[in-house]
Amino acid sequence: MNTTSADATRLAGAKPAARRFHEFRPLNIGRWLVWSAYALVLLVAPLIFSSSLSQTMLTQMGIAIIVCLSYNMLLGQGGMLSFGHAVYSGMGAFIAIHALNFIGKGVLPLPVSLLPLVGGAAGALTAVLFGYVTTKKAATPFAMITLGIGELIFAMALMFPDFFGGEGGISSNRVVGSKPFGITFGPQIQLYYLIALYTFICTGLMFAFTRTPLGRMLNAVRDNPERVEFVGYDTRKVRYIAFIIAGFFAGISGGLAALNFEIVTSEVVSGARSGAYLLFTFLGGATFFFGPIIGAILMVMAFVLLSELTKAWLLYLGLVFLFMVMYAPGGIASLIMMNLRVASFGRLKELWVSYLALAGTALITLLGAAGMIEMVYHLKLNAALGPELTFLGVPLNAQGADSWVGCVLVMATGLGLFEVCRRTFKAQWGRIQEDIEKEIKRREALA
Amino acid sequence: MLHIDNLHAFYGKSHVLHGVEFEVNEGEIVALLGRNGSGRSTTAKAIMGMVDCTGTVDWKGSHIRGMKPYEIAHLGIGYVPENRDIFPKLTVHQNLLLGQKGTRQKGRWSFDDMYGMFPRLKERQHTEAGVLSGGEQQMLTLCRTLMGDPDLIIIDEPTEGLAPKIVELVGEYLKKLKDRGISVLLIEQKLTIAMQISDRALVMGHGSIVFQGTPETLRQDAYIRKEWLEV
Amino acid sequence: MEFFTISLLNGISYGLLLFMLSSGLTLIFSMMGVLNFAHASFYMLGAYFAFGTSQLVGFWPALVISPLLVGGLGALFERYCLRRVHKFGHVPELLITFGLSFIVLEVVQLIWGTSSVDYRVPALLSGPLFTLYGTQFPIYRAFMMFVALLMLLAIWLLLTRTRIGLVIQAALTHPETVEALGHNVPRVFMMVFGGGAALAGLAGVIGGNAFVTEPGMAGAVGPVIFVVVVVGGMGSLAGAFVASLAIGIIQTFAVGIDSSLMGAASTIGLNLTPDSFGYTLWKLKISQIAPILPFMFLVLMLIFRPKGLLGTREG
Amino acid sequence: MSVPALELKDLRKSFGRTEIIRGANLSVQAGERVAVIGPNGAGKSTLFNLISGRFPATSGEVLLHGQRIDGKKPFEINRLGLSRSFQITNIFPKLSVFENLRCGVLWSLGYRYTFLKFLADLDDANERAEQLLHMIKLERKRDVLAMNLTYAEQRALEIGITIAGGASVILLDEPTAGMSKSETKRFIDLIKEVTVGKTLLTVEHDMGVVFGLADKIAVVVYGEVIAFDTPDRVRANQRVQEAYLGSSVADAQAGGH
Amino acid sequence: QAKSPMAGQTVRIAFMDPLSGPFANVGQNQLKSWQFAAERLSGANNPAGVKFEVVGFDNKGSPQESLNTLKAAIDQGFRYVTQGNGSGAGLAIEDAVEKFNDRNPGKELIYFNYAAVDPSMTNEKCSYWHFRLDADTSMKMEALTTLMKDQPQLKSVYIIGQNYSHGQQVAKYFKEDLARKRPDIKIAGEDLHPIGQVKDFSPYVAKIKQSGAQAIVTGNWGQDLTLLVKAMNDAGLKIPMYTYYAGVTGTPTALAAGGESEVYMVAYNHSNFSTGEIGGIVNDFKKKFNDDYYTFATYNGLKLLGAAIAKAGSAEPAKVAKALEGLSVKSFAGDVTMRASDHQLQQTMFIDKWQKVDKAHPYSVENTGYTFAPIKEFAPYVSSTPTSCQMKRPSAG
Ligand SMILES: Nc1ncnc2c1ncn2[C@@H]1O[C@H](COP(=O)(O)OP(=O)(O)OP(=O)(O)O)[C@@H](O)[C@H]1O
Ligand SMILES: Nc1ncnc2c1ncn2[C@@H]1O[C@H](COP(=O)(O)OP(=O)(O)OP(=O)(O)O)[C@@H](O)[C@H]1O
Ligand SMILES: CC(C)C[C@H](N)C(=O)O
Ligand SMILES: [Mg+2]
Ligand SMILES: [Mg+2]
Repeated sequence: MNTTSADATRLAGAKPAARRFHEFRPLNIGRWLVWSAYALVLLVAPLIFSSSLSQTMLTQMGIAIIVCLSYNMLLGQGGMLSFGHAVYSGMGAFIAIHALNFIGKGVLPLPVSLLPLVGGAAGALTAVLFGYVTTKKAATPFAMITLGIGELIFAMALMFPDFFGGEGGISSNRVVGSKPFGITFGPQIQLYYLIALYTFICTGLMFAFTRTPLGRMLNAVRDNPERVEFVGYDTRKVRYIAFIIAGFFAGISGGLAALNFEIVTSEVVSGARSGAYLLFTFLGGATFFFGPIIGAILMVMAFVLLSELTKAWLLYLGLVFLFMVMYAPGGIASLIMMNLRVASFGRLKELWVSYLALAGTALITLLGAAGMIEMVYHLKLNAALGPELTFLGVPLNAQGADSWVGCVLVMATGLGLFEVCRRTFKAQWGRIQEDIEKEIKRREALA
Repeated sequence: MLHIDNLHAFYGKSHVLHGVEFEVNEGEIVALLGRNGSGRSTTAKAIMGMVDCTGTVDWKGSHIRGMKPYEIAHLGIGYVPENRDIFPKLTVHQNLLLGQKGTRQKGRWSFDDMYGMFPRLKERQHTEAGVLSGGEQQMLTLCRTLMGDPDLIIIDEPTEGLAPKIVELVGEYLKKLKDRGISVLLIEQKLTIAMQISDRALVMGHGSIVFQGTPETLRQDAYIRKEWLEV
Repeated sequence: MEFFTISLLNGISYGLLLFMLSSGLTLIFSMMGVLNFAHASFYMLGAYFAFGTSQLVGFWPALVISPLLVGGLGALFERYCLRRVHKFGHVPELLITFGLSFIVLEVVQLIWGTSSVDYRVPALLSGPLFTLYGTQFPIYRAFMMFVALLMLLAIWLLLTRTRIGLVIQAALTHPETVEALGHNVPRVFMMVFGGGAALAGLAGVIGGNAFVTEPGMAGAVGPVIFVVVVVGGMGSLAGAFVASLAIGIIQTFAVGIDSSLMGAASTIGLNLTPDSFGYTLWKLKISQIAPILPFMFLVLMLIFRPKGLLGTREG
Repeated sequence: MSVPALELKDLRKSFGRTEIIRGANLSVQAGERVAVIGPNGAGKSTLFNLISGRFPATSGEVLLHGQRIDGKKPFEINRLGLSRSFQITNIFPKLSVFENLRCGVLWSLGYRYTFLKFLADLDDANERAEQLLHMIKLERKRDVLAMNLTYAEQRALEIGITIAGGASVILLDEPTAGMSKSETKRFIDLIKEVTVGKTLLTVEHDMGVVFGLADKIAVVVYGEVIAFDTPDRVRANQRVQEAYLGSSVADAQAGGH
Repeated sequence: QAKSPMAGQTVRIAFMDPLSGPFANVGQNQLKSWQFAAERLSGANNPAGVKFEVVGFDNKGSPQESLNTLKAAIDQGFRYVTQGNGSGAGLAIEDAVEKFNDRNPGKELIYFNYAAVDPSMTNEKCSYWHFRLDADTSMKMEALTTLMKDQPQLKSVYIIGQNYSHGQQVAKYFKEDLARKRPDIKIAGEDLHPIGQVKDFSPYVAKIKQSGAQAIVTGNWGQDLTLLVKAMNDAGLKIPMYTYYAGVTGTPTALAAGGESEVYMVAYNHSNFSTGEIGGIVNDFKKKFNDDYYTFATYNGLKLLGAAIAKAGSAEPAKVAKALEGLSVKSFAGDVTMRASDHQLQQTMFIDKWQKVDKAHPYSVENTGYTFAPIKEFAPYVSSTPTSCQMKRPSAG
C-alpha cells in the first residue's frame, strides 16, 4: 500500500488531456449503429478482401482483436501492466490443440466449433494459478512478476517436449469430429466466419464487462486502490477476478489460433509475443475500449504485410512507436476521439483541408525519408545485386548522388511544407478547442 | 524590491490574472488576501516563472519574467507552495537538504535554527516526510524554503491545517523573518494572522488587485471585506 | 575444495559482471523510476562503438570514448524524447524505450551487419592471470571485476556525496516544487540518464569482447538485468550489488548440482517411472534450470519480499 | 447504557521505536457527533487510520457496535458499517463524479464482485448515487471527471464517497481544510445534513467548525485522549487550554460563528 | 544434348527463413546462397534447361509466421518452397504443405528442406512432399561416432547441449550410437542448459574439468557455442570439442576472436572446395558478396530439381515429386541419392577441423584466417540411418 495514487494513475498510462474528452458519449441509437456496423464489417470483409492471404490476415485479426482486448482489461481498465499475457493465450492454445488431437482420435466428443471454449477454460485456469501470486501486487511489482513468470514459462516450454512439443510444437488437424451442415472448417473462409463469430461475441462480452459493477470497480482500483479498500472492496480480489476473466478471453483467442494454424509452438508463450500485445494495445489506445481493436488490426498488418514490403520494417515500427508515444500517447483511439469531439460540435468540416494538407506533406516527407532508408538497406543487404532498386515504382540508384539528393530534396521540401501546415493547423485546432470549451461552459451554465 | 506591473497569466487558454500590479519592499510583510480561486496562488506561480504570463516582474531592479524557476530561486526568491508539496519519500532532513541551493554556500539559516523553530521536526528528522501529520508537513515546507536563504519569501496559505497555537507561532516566526530583513508575501484567506502581522494588505478579486492599504484601513472598509473576502 | 574454490571465484566474477551490466539500469531505475528497456541496447552500442573506435585508436582510448558517446546519445534521447513523455507516466516512458531498442538494433545491423564483429580482447589483457588447481583465471576477467567495483564506487559517491539522488527522487513527484527551490531539474534528469547510458556503454566496451559482439547481445542480457535490479530492491544500489553477487554465486553453484526432485522423491521411498505424471518435471536437474534460476528468484522475491533484498519501497 | 457505537480500549501504536498512540480510550455513543481536536502531530489522523484498518494497531482494542474490528482489513471494517474520509483528497480521479459515488454504494447494496449484471440496470444503486449527487450539490458536475473538479468540489466528493455506503459510523479527517470561510460554513451545513442519525467523528483545527458541529469534543494530545466532554466543558478544561486552545487565534475562530 | 521441352521455362522457389531479427544474418546469407546457386545452375547448366528464380520471404524464424509466408507464396503462385533455419518452422511448413496438398489436389507444393535437421521430419512425421537436403542429427552422429570408433585413446566424453529438441536429440543419438560402437567410452557427464540463457559458461567448464573428460560433444550453435568455446579458452581447458554448427554465420568470427581452440564439426561439406562447378560458386560468391557460401545444400537441391524436372518432363510438383524419389545426381563429393522411403538425401559426410589456413586449406572463413579443413570423409552408406517413415503417398499418379 505504499504506492501513492499518483503512481497508480501514472501506471495506468492514460493521458489526462485525452481523458477530458471522455464525455463524448454516443446515444444508444449510436451504439446500435456502431455494433451493427462492426458486425457488418466482420461479415463482408472476406468478400471484399478475398485473396487467400487477406483471408488469413482477417482471421488473424479476429484472433488478435480478442487477445488485445483481453489485454486491455488489465492495462487500460485495471492499470495492470503485464509482460506475460502471452502465457494465458498460449496455454489456451496448447490445451486446445491437445484437445483437438483428442477429438481427432475420437476420445473427446466435442464439436470443433466449441474448441475455443476449451482454450478459454485453460487460459482462465492458468490465470487462476498464476494470478493468485501476481495479483497480490500492483504497479511495478506486478509488472515484474509477470515478466518473471513469462520468462520462466517460455524457458520451460522448450524443456518439456511432452506437453509443448519441443521445437516443432504440437500440430493437429481441424477437419475432424462431427460436421454439422457440412461445415468442416477445412476451407479458410469457414474458419473465418467461426472466428468472426467469436470475435463479435467476445468483443460484446468484454464491452459488457466494462459496464458491470466489477468492471467499474476495476477502473476504481486502477485509479486509486487505496480508496477502494475503504468503500468495501478487496482490491486484490478485484484484480484477481479481472485477471482470470482476461485470461479466459486470452485463452479463447489462443484456442482460435490453434484452430487457425493447426500448430502451436512455444513461441506463443514467448516474451516477444507478450511484448507485441503490450505495444500494439497501447498503439491502438488503451484508454478507450475500442483502441485495442485498432491495435490488433495494425499488429497483423505490421507482421504480415509490412515485413513483406520492406526489410526495414522493424526500424519503421520502432520509429512509429517513438513518435506515437511522444505525440499521441493516448494511441490512435484518442486521436479519433478528439476528432469525434470536434465533429460533435460540428467543427470538423473546417479542419479537413488542413488534414489533407498535413497528410499530403507528411507523405512527401515520409517518401523522401523512406527512400533513403530503403537505399541504405539495399546497400547493406543487396549490394551485390547492383545499386539499383525500385521504391514504389521509382527507380533509385543507391550509389548515385542524384538519387540521394533527390530524396533529401523531397524530404526537405516535405518537411518544410509540413511545418507550415502544422503551424496553421495547430492554431486552428487551438481556436476550435477554445470555442468548444466555451460552448461547454455555456451549456453547463444553461443546465 | 519586487515590482509587478500589468501582469497577465494564463493556464493554457484560460486567462486568470488580468493586469496585477503591486510592490513588496525590503523587510516588509505584505498579505495577499482573496477568496478561493481569485488568483493569489497563480500570482505566486507567475512570479516564480511557473505559469505562462505577460507583463513586468522586476526583482531588485532586473527583469525576471521568462526566467526558469530555478534561476529565479537563485536570485533570492523563496516560494512555499500551497497544498504542502513535501517530498513524501524523502526524510525530513533530506527535504530540508533540498532546500539548500548549493552545498557550499552558507545561508542565514542552519538546520539547528529550523529544528529550534519547530522541535517537532527534530523529533521526526529521519522519518519519511510522507507520513508526517498534516501540520508537520506544513512546518516542513516553510523550513525547507528558508534553507534556501531567500530575501523574499512567498508563502501560500501556511496556516492551513495548523492547530491554533501553531498558527500563532507561525505568525511570530514570520515577524522574526521580517526582523532579519526578509520580505514576506503572505497569501492567506483567513484573515486571522494576516491582519495581525502584515504591514500592508492587498486584496485580490477576479484576477486583479482590488484593494491596497494597511490592515487597519482594510478592517474599516466593510465594503471591500464584504465584496471580496467574505460571502 | 578445488571445485568449490573455482566455483566461488567464477560465481563472484559472474556476479560482478551482472552488476556491471545492471548498474546503469539501477541508477536510472532507482532515481527516475524509468524501466529502461533500451538499457541493453546502450550496452550493445557501447560494444559496437568500442569495436569501431578501437580499430582507429586502439582499445584504451576506446574505453573512454565509447562510453562517452553512448552517454551523449542517452542524454540526447532523454532531452528530446523521454522528457516529452515523462508527464504521461511510466507506461509511455517504458514504451518509448522499447521503441528505441528496435531502432538501435536496426541501426546497428545496418552499420555493422547482422553477424558478429571481430572485437577482440587487447593483447595486454589476454592470457591468464594465475592458475589455480590447473584452471586458469584470465586477466580480462579480473579487469572486468575491477571495473565493476569502480562503477560501484563511482555511483556510490554520486549518490552520497551529491544531492542528485535526492533532487531526482523529489522531482519524480513534485518537479515544479524542486525547481522552485532552485534546482535545474531537467539538466539533472538529462545527466542521470546520460550517466546511466554511459555506464551501460562501459559495460559494453568490456563485455563486448569478453563475450560476443553481435546484434543479439542486447536481447540476451535484457531480462536478467531487470531481475538484478528488482531482486536487489528498487532504488537500492547496495541491493543491486548484493543481488548480483548472490545470483552469480547461486547460479554458478547450481550448475554443479545434479540432483532432481526425483532423487528427493526416491529418498522418501517414492519411485517415479517415466510413466508417472509429470515425469519430465520430476527428473529435471537443478543444474538444468540454473540459468533460469534468476527468474524464479524474481518471482519468489516479489511474492515474499516485494521490497527486494535491500530496498525500501515497493513501487 | 447501550453498547457504544465505537469504542477504543487502551489503543497503542508505534512506528519503529516511537510510540505515537499511547493508550487511547474513547467511547462514542450511537448518534453522537464528536470533534477530535489536538495539536499537530498528536495522532488524530493516526487514530483514524487505526480505527479504519489502514494501519494495524500495536495493541489494544477497537470495537464497533461491540464487535472487535482491530486487525481487520479496511474493506472488512467498511462492510461492518464504518466509513472514513481523508485529510488529503483521495478520490478516483479518472472516473466521473457520478461513477465515483456509484463506486461508493455498490458494495453496500450487495453487488459485490458481480460481472453478470449491468450497472445501468442497478436501479437502486443509480438512484442512491443520484441522491448523493444532490446531497453534495454536484448535480451539474455529474459527468465531469473528478480530477477536473475544483478543490472544494473534490472535498465535497470526498465526503460523498464516504457517506455513500450508508455506514453508521463516519470518520472525517479535516473535511474543511483549504476552504474559505463561506465555503466552510456551507460545508458544515452539508455535513450536518448528510450525517443525520449517524455517529460522526471529525478532526478539525478550526474552532469555529468544532463548536458549530460537535455535540462532544475529544482532545487528543500526545497520543492520548486527555478530555472527552461537551464543548463548553472542554473549553473550560485547564489542561486543554494549556495544550491546545488558549490563543487569540482560537478565540477569534470560535467567535466567528 | 537434345534440347529439353522445358527449356526457357521459369521455376520459382519461395525461400522462407528469417530475414529480420536475431537470426537474420544466417537467413540472409542463405537466401543469397540460393539465389547465387540458382543463377549459376539456370538454363543450359541444368538438364531441364529451366531458369530458377528464388524469392525471399521473411518468416522471422517463427513457425506461425512461416504459415503466413507460405500463404503469401501460394497466393503469388509459387509451387516450390524451401526453408531450413530451425526445425520448428520446418515442421510447421511440412505439416502445412501436407494439409494444403491434401485439401487442394492439383495445386501441390513441394518443400525442400535444406537445413532443418530434426530426424522426426523424415521419420514419424515424414511427408511425401518434403525432401531433406541436409543430413539429419542422427546421420551426423553416426559419422561422428564412427570417427570415435577409430580413436582408441578416447576414454571419456562430456556431453553438453541446449535443452530443447535439437540438443536433447544430439545427446540421445550420441549415447545410443556410442553404446553400439564404443561401449567402453565413459560418458563423464551430461548437461543440458536452457537455450540462449547462459551468459557465462565458466561453471560448466569447471564441471567438465572436474569430470576429467577427454572431449566434448555438443549440438550448440550461435552464442551458446561461441561462449562455451571462449570459456574453455579462458580456463585453459584444452580438450577437443565435437560440434554440429561451428560454421554458421557469425560463429567463426567469434571463434577466431577467442584464439586458437580445438573444434571439430561434422557436416556434409567443408570450406576448401576450390575446383569444379562448386569451387567456382564458392570463390565467386566470396568475391561478389565478401561472404561465405557454406550452404552447399542449395547446390544439391537445384541439381536434384533440375534433374527431376528433366526426368518428369514437367515442372508440375506432383510429377516432380515422383521423379525425385530415388533420384541420384553427381555432386561435389560423389553421388547423392534422394532415398525414396523417407526423402532423406544420402550423401558423403566430413569431419572438419577448425585450424589456421595453410597451403592445402587456403580458404579463410569469414576472413578470419581460419578454415574448416576436412580430416575425415565418410561415404554415404556410413552415416545412413534407418527410418520409421510410413509415407502417405498420393493414390493416383
Ligand atoms: N492548473 C490550472 N489549470 C487551469 N486553471 C487553473 C489551474 N490552476 C488554477 N486555475 C484556475 O485559476 C483561477 C485562480 O486560481 P488560484 O489557484 O490562483 O486561486 P487562489 O486564489 O489561490 O485560490 P485557492 O484558495 O483555491 O488557493 C481559478 O479559477 C482556478 O480554477
Ligand atoms: N507511517 C508512519 N511512520 C512513522 N511515523 C508516522 C507514521 N504515520 C504517522 N506518523 C507520525 O505520527 C504522528 C501523528 O501523526 P498524525 O497524522 O496522526 O497527526 P495528526 O494528529 O493528524 O496531526 P495534524 O493535525 O497535523 O494532521 C506524527 O508525528 C507523524 O509523523
Ligand atoms: C540455425 C540452425 C543452426 C538451427 C538448427 N538447424 C536447428 O535445427 O535447430
Ligand atoms: Mg491558492
Ligand atoms: Mg491529521
